Amino acid sequence: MPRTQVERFSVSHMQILDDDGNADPELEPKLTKEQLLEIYRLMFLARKQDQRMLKLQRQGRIGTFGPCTGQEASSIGPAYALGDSDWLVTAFRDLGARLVRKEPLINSLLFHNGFEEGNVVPDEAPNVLPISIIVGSQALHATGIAYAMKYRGEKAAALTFFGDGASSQGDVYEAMNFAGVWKAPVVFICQNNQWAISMPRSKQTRAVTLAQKAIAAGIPGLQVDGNDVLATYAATKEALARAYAGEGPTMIEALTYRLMMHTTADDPRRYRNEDEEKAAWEKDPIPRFRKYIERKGIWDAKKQAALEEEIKGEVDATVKEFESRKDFQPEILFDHVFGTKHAEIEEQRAQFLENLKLKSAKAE
Amino acid sequence: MPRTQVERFSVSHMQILDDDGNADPELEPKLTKEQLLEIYRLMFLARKQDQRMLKLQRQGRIGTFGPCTGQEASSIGPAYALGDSDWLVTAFRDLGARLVRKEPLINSLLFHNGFEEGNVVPDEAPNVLPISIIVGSQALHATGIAYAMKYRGEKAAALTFFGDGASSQGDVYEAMNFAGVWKAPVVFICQNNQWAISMPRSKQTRAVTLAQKAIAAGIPGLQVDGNDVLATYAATKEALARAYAGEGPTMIEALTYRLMMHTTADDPRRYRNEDEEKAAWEKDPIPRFRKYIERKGIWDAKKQAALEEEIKGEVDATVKEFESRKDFQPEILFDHVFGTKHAEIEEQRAQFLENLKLKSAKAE
Amino acid sequence: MAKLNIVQAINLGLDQEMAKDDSVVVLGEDVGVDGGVFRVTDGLHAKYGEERVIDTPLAESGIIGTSIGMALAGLRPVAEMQFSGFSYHIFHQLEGHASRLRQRSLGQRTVPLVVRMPFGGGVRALEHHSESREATYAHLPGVKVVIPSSPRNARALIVAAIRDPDPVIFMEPKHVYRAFREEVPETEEVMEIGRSEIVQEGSDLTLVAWGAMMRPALRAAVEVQNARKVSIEVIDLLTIAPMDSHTIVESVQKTGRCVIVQEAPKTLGIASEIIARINDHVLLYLEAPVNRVTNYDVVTPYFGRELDFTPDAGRIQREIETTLDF
Amino acid sequence: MAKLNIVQAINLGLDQEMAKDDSVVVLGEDVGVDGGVFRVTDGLHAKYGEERVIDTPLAESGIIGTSIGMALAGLRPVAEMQFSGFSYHIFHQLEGHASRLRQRSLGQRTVPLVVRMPFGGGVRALEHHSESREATYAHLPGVKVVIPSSPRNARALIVAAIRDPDPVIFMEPKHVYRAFREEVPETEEVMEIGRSEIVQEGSDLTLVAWGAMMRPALRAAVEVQNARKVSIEVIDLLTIAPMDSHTIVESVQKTGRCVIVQEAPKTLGIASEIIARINDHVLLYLEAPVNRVTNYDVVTPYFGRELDFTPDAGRIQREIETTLDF
Ligand SMILES: Cc1ncc(C[n+]2csc(CCOP(=O)(O)OP(=O)(O)O)c2C)c(N)n1
Ligand SMILES: Cc1ncc(C[n+]2csc(CCOP(=O)(O)OP(=O)(O)O)c2C)c(N)n1
Ligand SMILES: [Mg+2]
Ligand SMILES: [Mg+2]
Repeated sequence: MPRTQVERFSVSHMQILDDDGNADPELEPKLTKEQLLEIYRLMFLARKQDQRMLKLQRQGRIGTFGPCTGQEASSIGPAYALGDSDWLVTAFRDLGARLVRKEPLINSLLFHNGFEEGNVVPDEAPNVLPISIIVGSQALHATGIAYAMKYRGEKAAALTFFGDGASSQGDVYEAMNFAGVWKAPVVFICQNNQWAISMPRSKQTRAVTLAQKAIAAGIPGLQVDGNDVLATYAATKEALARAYAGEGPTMIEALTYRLMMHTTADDPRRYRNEDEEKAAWEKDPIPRFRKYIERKGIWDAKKQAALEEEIKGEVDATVKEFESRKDFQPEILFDHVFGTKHAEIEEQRAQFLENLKLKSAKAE
Repeated sequence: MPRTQVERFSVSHMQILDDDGNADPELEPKLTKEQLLEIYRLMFLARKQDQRMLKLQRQGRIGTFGPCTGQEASSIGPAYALGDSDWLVTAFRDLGARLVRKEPLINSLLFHNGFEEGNVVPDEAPNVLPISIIVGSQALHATGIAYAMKYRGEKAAALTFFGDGASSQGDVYEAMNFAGVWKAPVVFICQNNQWAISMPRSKQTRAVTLAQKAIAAGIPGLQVDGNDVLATYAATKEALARAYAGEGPTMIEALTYRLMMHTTADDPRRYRNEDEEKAAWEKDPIPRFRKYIERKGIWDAKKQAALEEEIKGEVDATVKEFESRKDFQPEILFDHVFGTKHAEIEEQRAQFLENLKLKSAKAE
Repeated sequence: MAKLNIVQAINLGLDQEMAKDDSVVVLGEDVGVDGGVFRVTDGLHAKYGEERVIDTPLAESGIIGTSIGMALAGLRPVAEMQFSGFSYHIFHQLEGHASRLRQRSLGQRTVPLVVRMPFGGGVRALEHHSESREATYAHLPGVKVVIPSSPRNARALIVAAIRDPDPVIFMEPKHVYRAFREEVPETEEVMEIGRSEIVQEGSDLTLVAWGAMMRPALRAAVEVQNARKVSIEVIDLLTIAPMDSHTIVESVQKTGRCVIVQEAPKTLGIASEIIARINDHVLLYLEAPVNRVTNYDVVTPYFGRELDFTPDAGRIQREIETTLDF
Repeated sequence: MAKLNIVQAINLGLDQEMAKDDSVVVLGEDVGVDGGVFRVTDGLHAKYGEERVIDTPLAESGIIGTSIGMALAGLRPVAEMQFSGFSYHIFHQLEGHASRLRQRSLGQRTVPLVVRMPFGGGVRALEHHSESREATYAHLPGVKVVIPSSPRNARALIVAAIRDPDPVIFMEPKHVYRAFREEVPETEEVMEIGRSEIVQEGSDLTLVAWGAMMRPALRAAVEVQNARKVSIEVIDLLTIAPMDSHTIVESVQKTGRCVIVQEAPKTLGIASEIIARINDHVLLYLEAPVNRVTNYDVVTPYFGRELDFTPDAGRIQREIETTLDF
């Protein structure tokens, strides 16, 4: 009685695909051939768009962005598990997930060229929120959305992504704690890519896993191989099933690696060594998954070549469309300060237009 | 390999004194007779001052305050474990701990009558910070202080108190996480008194214990019987030893009960039932400890009567002194906006004094 | 038609809107079973249940961050900050999200959120229970800030705030929560957000105030009018942001003199902005400097000294006279 | 004497103070090994070690909350917010503690803390990387706010901030971080906090600006002076709070006309307070309304549209002329 163990916890790690593309037969999710190829295509598309954006950025044709290369499995697997009514609440490195949810490719260019138009999604992508830059803050929105789903009795959940750095933010803790109390249908995915700009994971917290952060909120936590798209998919599916069943939130730590710079404004050579990067490239999620579909006999070099061609075409066409866009009215920002009209804002709009006229008159 | 346990954790609970005042011989801390009696005296003093303050408040002679009755063991045990160089960083319900650290009794009256003078401590109480009202925010200060101690190589630690409600605040999580990373010498004491105003502990978090919040920060966490002053003392001593030895922070959840209203502005009958309160009174920490010292043969009814007399005298004298204080210059607030002189503040001081003069002229 | 105080009037508005629209939910610390520490949400938990009147964990950023999510998903959350002094934890959620999501998405996402918070002094409470920081919120584009001053306008404004498509900070002058009663009609009354009100017409001086300062301001106006042959136009600001410059500017154009009463510290308070707008539009009509009667730029005093710092009717009266005599 | 840009000048100031006083510690996200995302702390980690140049976990409230603790315990922390847009998480720690501990303890406890943060637009970065919200901090009694505009005053002000006994928000105009170089003496230079500087004397109009707006303001002044026979007095505000009304008021008393340039949105910006102080002290000397050239009250635009909104030399010039012609 004087000193007794009152609670016990553990953190598990899940992996389905091994490095050679062999899947654990017991855990392998039931995905059709079409689904597997769709996932592969999305991963490939995200990678190629990332590479193109890096070029565009270097040429000054778009602004700073945070490449997602290396995190295709940790981003796309979970998003692919979502149902149509579920919500996606992302940070800034989730091109993959956003493409899964049918956000147009061009949005990534518009957004990173400094236009709010890049946040507007079409009807096919109804429950995709704009990119959230304030690290960790969006996790709370997911909890609130999930509460609303539950309140209305909808069979829907919210999925939110955040990074290893974000796991240090009070907001993320509060989001998990509120979700726990409310049994809100949320899936929290921490993409632990080992770095928060220059901060290695080990300096972010003394916790050995990030999955154990779930214990503080009294909710289930799990670690998965984040470069294994079958694992990220399956773990999310399981978490969603719990969510739909009214069993509340789950946190998943997806172990992955940020293969590129933090953003194009960053130079990783200042703080990490190339050996580490090289080793991480060995675990690139795309070849691993490719081996799997090749083993399954549904993929080969010819199909690969065709896909590369096709995606190049898609990316090219998107860039072209992007560069032809000229419809950015500056004054529309006055339309979206409020949902109601106010004299002060309208007077300022008039002054703004007047100033713009005088400015361009002078420029001519 | 596909699904493996990677980490295991547990939460222990410690109790030394049983309900009848018998101590577990293995865990019983080595305290001298004088120390035991000093602890008892402090617990008793805190209780009596609390009761007197309640009367004063009801008579309109002081403002709102949060009674500490019931939490004497969870507050005094830890504070009693501190060394002279350690820092005390409290919330608003820690009269007991503050008295241990030699804050004058009158401060509680000055503070709760709306005068900053109640925060000024004498030289005998060097490392006691003013009461912190913003729930949870002070935990970060403790981590920062502890960092400073470590940075300067001093053998000193910071001890901070917060409540079960506070455990939901991002600040508390961040404080523990930073302390973990820094191996800062802090002892975090969560006084889980089961209520945060009207919110029962069970609605604050789905976590079964609050001690498990430590796991998220990767630091040791322990639950103790917070009505057992030997346990709170011993657990804190142990944590301090770790802190001094450079082994970093510890979190302790002290299970206790808020026997009175949240503050004098609160009416607990709106949200909790009297049976629960009655049951909690059965576990009052003061009689439990009294049984212990009686069993030890160092206390008896006569000594008790003498102590009651003495403490009544001390409290009476303090109230008298408090009510004779008239030295509250309003304009001194202008002295403490900044540590440097600024024209704008000085001009406002002059206006203030002018206005005060005109106001009192009119009042006469 | 019942005579209600401000607490009861807000409670009535909340109740009626909840009855009408089940997307309205109330959340915060102690708002449920306890009915709120000031009892503003009293009875709602019993009536609408714990799913709609949510006692949250103790974390303000959590309350507002999740409210933003609820609003994005179609609910109309009315969140309570127990005291405005504990609302600063939410600043990044307001600045970074609530105020921006409409523009960020060019109108596709909206955050119809009400954040209620009692503010201001006068209740002899602990530290952090007496500031007046409406200016902090009013400086944020995309956020509306309203402050009622009476039971009737409190009810009409809370209804407007709940129906408003944007985040509204609804600041409740707790000093007058129960100071007086007023007839509040049972039937719907909605007050337009973005409008000030001329509560007394006059031609010699414009007196602007809001919230709890309305009462000393009106008292001072009466005193001055009793003492001299002048008439004072009194404006209740009601909406702090976006501000209704028009009403003030027009009044000052007529009177040529203006006194503004502000409970908040002097520097960068609402009064500064009002002066700037008078300067912008009607400088040449001024017959005296605009006079601001404010708190001082000191850290908010504990309640023992608080009243020495807060503008009172006597000081306002003196400043009105100084301005008239200028 | 070396020619330095603002980044290098602040770095020099930090370095020299650290060398002198080992109670000075630097902390923040990426300030150590990486030297800060703008390289302001470059080299300090290598020189002073990880105990004094601390790469913190990613949590702003954590950074400032722990810094307050360090300051209470006798250190002199210089904390970095990576961008001012992420500084709102700290508002409750600033409002509730840093600004108050001195008064709370009647001088027994002090918080000699510097919070550095790059602010303002012009770097084509993502959302939250371009606001100018100095007014939000300047409204807090007990907090000092300074904004340098050149390498030399940046160095002299960072040194003053570190030595100051109070919390100082040190806002760095990142648009001009590397825009130009200036000779910065090796030897100690300290600039008094609480003083503005007349950078150009003149008699026809007072032009007030601060931070990155100094450059377009000065350009506009030159243009106007070239075009007409007028002389413009230009004031660099430097300390935002507590504000040096005196210098401005005296100048306006002389010139009778004033234009204020502000990168922040219009409502409740620093310009409003300056106007209020001119009103308080020298209203009768004004020959034209004080003219504020500011951003608009819209949510800070993404960078694609940012420049259309920010005051530029052309607009400032036009407003100077309007004011002269009034
Ligand atoms: C609240 C906040 N603080 C600081 C930043 C600047 N910042 C942007 S990303 C980043 C690191 C994020 O690390 P992590 O959460 O691991 O995500 P990753 O970049 O690795 O995807 C920082 C510090 C920010 N965007 N928000
Ligand atoms: C940040 C903040 N939010 C709200 C409050 C109002 N408040 C004061 S005490 C309290 C409950 C605290 O509960 P707990 O942490 O369990 O401490 P206890 O009162 O039980 O000692 C609340 C909500 C506050 N002081 N600070
Ligand atoms: Mg990361
Ligand atoms: Mg409690």
